[in-house]
Amino acid sequence: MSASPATPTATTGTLAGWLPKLRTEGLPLVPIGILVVLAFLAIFAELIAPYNPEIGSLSQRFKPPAWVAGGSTEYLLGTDHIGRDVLSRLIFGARVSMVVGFMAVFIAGVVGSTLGILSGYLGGWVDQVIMRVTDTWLALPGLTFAIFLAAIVGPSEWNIVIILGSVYWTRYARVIRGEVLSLRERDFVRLAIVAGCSKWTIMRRHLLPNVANTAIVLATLMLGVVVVSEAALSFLGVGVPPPKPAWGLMLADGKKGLMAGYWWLTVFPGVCIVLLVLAANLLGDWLRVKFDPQLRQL
Amino acid sequence: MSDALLELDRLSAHYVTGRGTRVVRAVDEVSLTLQKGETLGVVGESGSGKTTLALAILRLLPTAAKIVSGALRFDGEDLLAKSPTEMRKIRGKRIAMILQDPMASLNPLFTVGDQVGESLRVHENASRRSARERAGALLKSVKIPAAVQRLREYPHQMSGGMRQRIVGAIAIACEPRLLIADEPTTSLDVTIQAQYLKLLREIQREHGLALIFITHNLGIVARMCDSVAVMYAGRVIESGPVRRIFNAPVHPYTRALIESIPRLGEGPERLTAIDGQPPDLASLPAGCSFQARCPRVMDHCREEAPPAFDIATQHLARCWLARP
Amino acid sequence: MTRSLRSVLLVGALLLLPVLAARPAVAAPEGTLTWAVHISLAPTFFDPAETPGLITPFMVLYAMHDAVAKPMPGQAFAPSLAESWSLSKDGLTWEFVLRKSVRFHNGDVMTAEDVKFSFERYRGSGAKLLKEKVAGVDVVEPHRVRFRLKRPWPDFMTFYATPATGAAWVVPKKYVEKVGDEGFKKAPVGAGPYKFGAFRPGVDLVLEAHEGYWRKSPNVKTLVLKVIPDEATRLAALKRGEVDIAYSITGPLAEELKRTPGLLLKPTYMPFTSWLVPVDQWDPKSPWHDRRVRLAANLAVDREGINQASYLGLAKVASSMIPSQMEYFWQPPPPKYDPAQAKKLLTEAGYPSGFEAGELSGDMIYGSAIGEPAVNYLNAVGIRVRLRLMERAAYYTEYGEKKLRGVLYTGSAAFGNAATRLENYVIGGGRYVYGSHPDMDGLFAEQANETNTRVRQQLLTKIQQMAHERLLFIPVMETAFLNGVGPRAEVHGLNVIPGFAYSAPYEDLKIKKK
Amino acid sequence: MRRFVLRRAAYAALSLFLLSVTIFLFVRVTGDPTVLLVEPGASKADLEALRTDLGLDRSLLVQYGTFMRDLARGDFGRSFYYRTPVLELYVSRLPNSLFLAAAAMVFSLLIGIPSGIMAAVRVGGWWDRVGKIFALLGLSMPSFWVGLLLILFFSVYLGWLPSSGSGTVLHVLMPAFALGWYFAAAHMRLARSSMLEVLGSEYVKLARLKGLPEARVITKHAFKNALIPVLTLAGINLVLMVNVAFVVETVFAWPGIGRLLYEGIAFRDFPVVQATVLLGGSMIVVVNLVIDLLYAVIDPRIRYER
Repeated sequence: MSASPATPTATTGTLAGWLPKLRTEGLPLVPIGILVVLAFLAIFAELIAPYNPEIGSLSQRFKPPAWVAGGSTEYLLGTDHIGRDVLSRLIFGARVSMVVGFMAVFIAGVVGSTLGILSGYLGGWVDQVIMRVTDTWLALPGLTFAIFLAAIVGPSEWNIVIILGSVYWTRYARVIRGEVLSLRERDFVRLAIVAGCSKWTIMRRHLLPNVANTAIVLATLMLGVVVVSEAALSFLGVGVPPPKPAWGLMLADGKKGLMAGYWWLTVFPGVCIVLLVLAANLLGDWLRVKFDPQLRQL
Repeated sequence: MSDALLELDRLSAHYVTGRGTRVVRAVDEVSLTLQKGETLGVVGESGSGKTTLALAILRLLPTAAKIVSGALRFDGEDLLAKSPTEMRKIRGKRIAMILQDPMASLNPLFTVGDQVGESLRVHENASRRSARERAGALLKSVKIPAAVQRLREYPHQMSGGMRQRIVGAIAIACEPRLLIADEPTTSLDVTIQAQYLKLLREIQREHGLALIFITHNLGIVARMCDSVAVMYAGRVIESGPVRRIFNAPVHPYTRALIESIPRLGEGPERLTAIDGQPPDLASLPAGCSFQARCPRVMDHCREEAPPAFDIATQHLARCWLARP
Repeated sequence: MTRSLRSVLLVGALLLLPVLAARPAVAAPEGTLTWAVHISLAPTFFDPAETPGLITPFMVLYAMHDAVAKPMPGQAFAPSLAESWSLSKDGLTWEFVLRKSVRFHNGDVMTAEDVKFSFERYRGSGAKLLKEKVAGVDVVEPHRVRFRLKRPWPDFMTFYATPATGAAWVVPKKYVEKVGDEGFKKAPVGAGPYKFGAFRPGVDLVLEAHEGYWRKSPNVKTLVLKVIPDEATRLAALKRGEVDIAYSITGPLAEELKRTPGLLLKPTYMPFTSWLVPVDQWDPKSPWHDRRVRLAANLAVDREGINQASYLGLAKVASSMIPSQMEYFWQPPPPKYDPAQAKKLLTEAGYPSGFEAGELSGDMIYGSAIGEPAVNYLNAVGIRVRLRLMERAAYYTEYGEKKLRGVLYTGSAAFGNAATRLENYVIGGGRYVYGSHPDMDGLFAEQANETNTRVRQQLLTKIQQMAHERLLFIPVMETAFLNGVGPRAEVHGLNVIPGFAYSAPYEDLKIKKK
Repeated sequence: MRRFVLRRAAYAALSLFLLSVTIFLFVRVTGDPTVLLVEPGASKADLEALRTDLGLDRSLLVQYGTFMRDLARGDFGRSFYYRTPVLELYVSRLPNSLFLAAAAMVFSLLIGIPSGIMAAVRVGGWWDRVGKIFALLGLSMPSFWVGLLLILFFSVYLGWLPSSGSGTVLHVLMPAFALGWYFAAAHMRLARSSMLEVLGSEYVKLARLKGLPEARVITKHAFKNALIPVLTLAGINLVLMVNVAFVVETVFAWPGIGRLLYEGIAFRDFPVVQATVLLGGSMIVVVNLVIDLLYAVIDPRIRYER
């Protein structure tokens, strides 16, 4: 089996190693397409959205989508409980949800990876302190923690980012630490030590690029978890504060309408969340197989 | 050569990945012949296509790989024309193989008796009981003490040497005509290695089976084999009777290999006596694939790949130096 | 009717009882009614002594227990365990004549001792106040009890015999002393129309008819109060017929309920008002300091629109932050919706293009029903506020600590009267008071010591008028509590007792015959 | 080995101690329970009486001391809302939670294992895609939404299943599915990768070399081995399910630990929150400890699996 391409070679572990590969090996076009479209909506929301997403008129409430009896082309996807245009809210919601999702994952990733590298490489008391804190954090149910944080910092879009980021960094810390523990024993790290590189240089120049793959794959998977958690926080009433349009909030707000036949209030944001999470996960699975088919920590 | 047990005629097996953008020529135009009861050694560096060749013979290539051209005949039958079911009936029954890592070849969750008797049950419809009895006999034949009691044990309860013998027992269970052993001794220490090789030879003699011995250790080839094929970058670059190849190698690569065989008391054996790396099988250079490392490279080598030249009876070499 | 004659009749009735019971009982309770309840039932609800000043425990108390006097259909203080009562001329002694032959579920006869014991044992909301005012409780006769006040207190019955406290609800002294407080909560015994059946915390409470209830034997044999926290699920359970009455169904779900054939949408009304309070009005630099701005905000909110959208028009537009059913309530002129005038006022105040008004904070539970549309309306006239819904506990804690700025959205269903509301929200030193007007504080102090009800009414009216004129609040809604009733419940008991949110009296409930 | 076990146990105890401090402080800095146990607008006197009654008028240090002292005696205190011992509440809810989690795990594995195995056997094929997307859908849809859709379809529209509550097997189906589906993707992934790993293993190769029919290779030799890591993860997730089910529990009115905790948080019922978090945390810490130990036994390099 020595000629099998599945065998990881020395180069697959580095950033430089996979970049050209991404081009050559068949890209998952559908997930990338979805992400690009959503990003486009998020960036150009002002230009695309037909209405102000935060202001509606009570007289126009619960209008169904255009193709349903009673709907009009004025509101393509209908209106919500205070008469706001669902389409406009979805478009702006792409911005809020993606910003919340990506930023939370970014924060979790930066904090978790940093701690994971420090913990795994330095070992000793640093490892002890970081791992004990991580254990404690893990033992605290994530959403419980989120509710308390929400109560402390108060609700706002950015606070949700901070909350979700600080709930989910532990996943990174543990996985990255595990990765570093095995990297530490590899030749190139040993060589770097022998060559007299400082600890910081080794962590920055040798370990960081090598855990980047794992961190990126983890990020795509975490994005889904974070976006769904954002919705759960809204369900519990401590999510992105209304009237901001966030998909999770729309879903939680619209859940009452579901039983009342106003299906468009939850189906559209629900579909958006599903698309985003699915796309991120499919991309993540693809990347995971690309980087390391045997990677099992995720 | 009607007596030939196995014939490969310009057999090529390629890995196609990345939706057809990458073609790895793992086995390229390999021609070999193996007579009944004969032992053939296949040598080469890691990645030279030895294992792929073995799997191609069994038609057990990974899904990404395919036999793209050539002919493959076993006992006069065209293996490439066989249906998957027919092929399955050949595997284990008429052609058996011992894998690179016999230690990991046993399923940890089933008893030894179960695993040894399994081929018998599948290929010969043996009853549970007779499979068990015959498995006991097989273990005895590979010199496992207290064989009958061992049948009930799990692989993890046995020593490494014992596990290897069991893998051997599985291979010969249905009395195959051909046994392919893919570096079966790589993971063993030297004494056990010798014992195991001895056992293999005994098995071969007793059952009169042909053996393909895949290794990177020319020393073993010298001891075990009747003929040898040297592979480099997916091709057989030189093949012939062992004695001839060792005494008069033609290809510079073969020569280097032979020179690197450690003589007594000359330190550890290595097979990296030649500087440089083998080429990327997905983007082979024009001309000879060994050109970059060849000490006797010529201009012509960079232009055209050498065909197989007949040097003597059964001695072939793919090298412009051998051009008559 | 003389006493002796009555006892003869009673004995006769007792003798007849087995005979009556032996006949195919016409009125024997049968069937089961099931509720979908929106909050978790706690064992504290089984013990009137623990009544915490929320209306919810009364959902259970009305079934399991009975009070000396309690609100009943058409009567604010209906004689219940007491047949009658009187106040002495000096206004210092209330004497209650108790109903005889009332038995607790365990067979003990209810006596004056039990009433005294229950009062003294009471430790729920308002306990401190009651005990400050009441000098002592005397058992005059087995069925006659006297409450002696330290000073005349016209509000005595308001606190004693309404859901403001649970002090009038009577528990069996002997039994409680025997089993202790803990034992009582596990196996409560009362004098109400229903006996404790089974309780699974977080799941349900089962109550069985107490046929010997003094007022009448209940019609329905078993009551089941099921806890279903999510309102969409409550509606689903009602639609499927798993429950007969579902509490608290709001917004679009209420619309769906109204549309569903066979289901009835039934509002109830508690003393629950909601209002906006621009707490920045006390900051001279804030635009809210200007009365015209507050007036503009008051004109900007279309309360009727909110009512239609969130309460299907079943709530009442509030003109004051004090509920209209409360004692000493003064009715201000009804609020108007006039966005044009609001914009004009803003221009006059120097904000022709509106202003940044900061945050409008609210409790997330009520926030989306009223807060969200309110923010929508304020923004429409140029008062640019951002909604900030907070988790309930955090919100009230920060509100109490006066950490919140901008505009607050709040509401209260606390029992009491106009004075108690003003004390908490208007008068200096109140829990939720950011600033106050000394003249109003003065009037309030005056009324607190006033025994003459009329004078007190005048003083409190004055304070309410001043609050209205100075626009301390932007009252929004006297909220309705919307509930669903399924086809099996013929008599559902909703909105029968004024100001009570739940089904009651339970003994009157009836299942529809097929 | 013994020293290793002791050391890990000491770490676990340290984690729990940190957790107790964290949760103790968290509940206290984020809200005052007394404002929730009475109507907003209740009188000051009542609020103060309540504070005294609940012991909240004492200093934090004293409160913590009492908490730890009681804890040492196995007393988790009394719920502010229910006024009954928290441990009693917890124990009465635990069977429900375990039942829900077990049922959810059955669903999760029923979805995750076949789709993962099929995905591994037919990489890139139709089954791979459909199975993967079905499992991922569970991860992509917030469970409250899934729950409501289920109620709408199976209870209101079809009328087959009770909308909420507990008691019968019928009651558990929908919440278990909603909860289990969310975890299915994780099990699918692990089943897929572990099956792929097993399929690439020498013993599966040997099984093929023996000429066994492919079906036998997969069902006998690969499946069982691939299952081991999946079941390990399932064990861990079972504990997680007990502790994260509260959204599903709320939607389906399922009387489990999750709802107890959530209502505890909403009411700032300090003893309830402290007890549920600490007991749940202990479960997680113990599971992590067991995993660490298992890994130390299996793999001397000690790698981490979730």
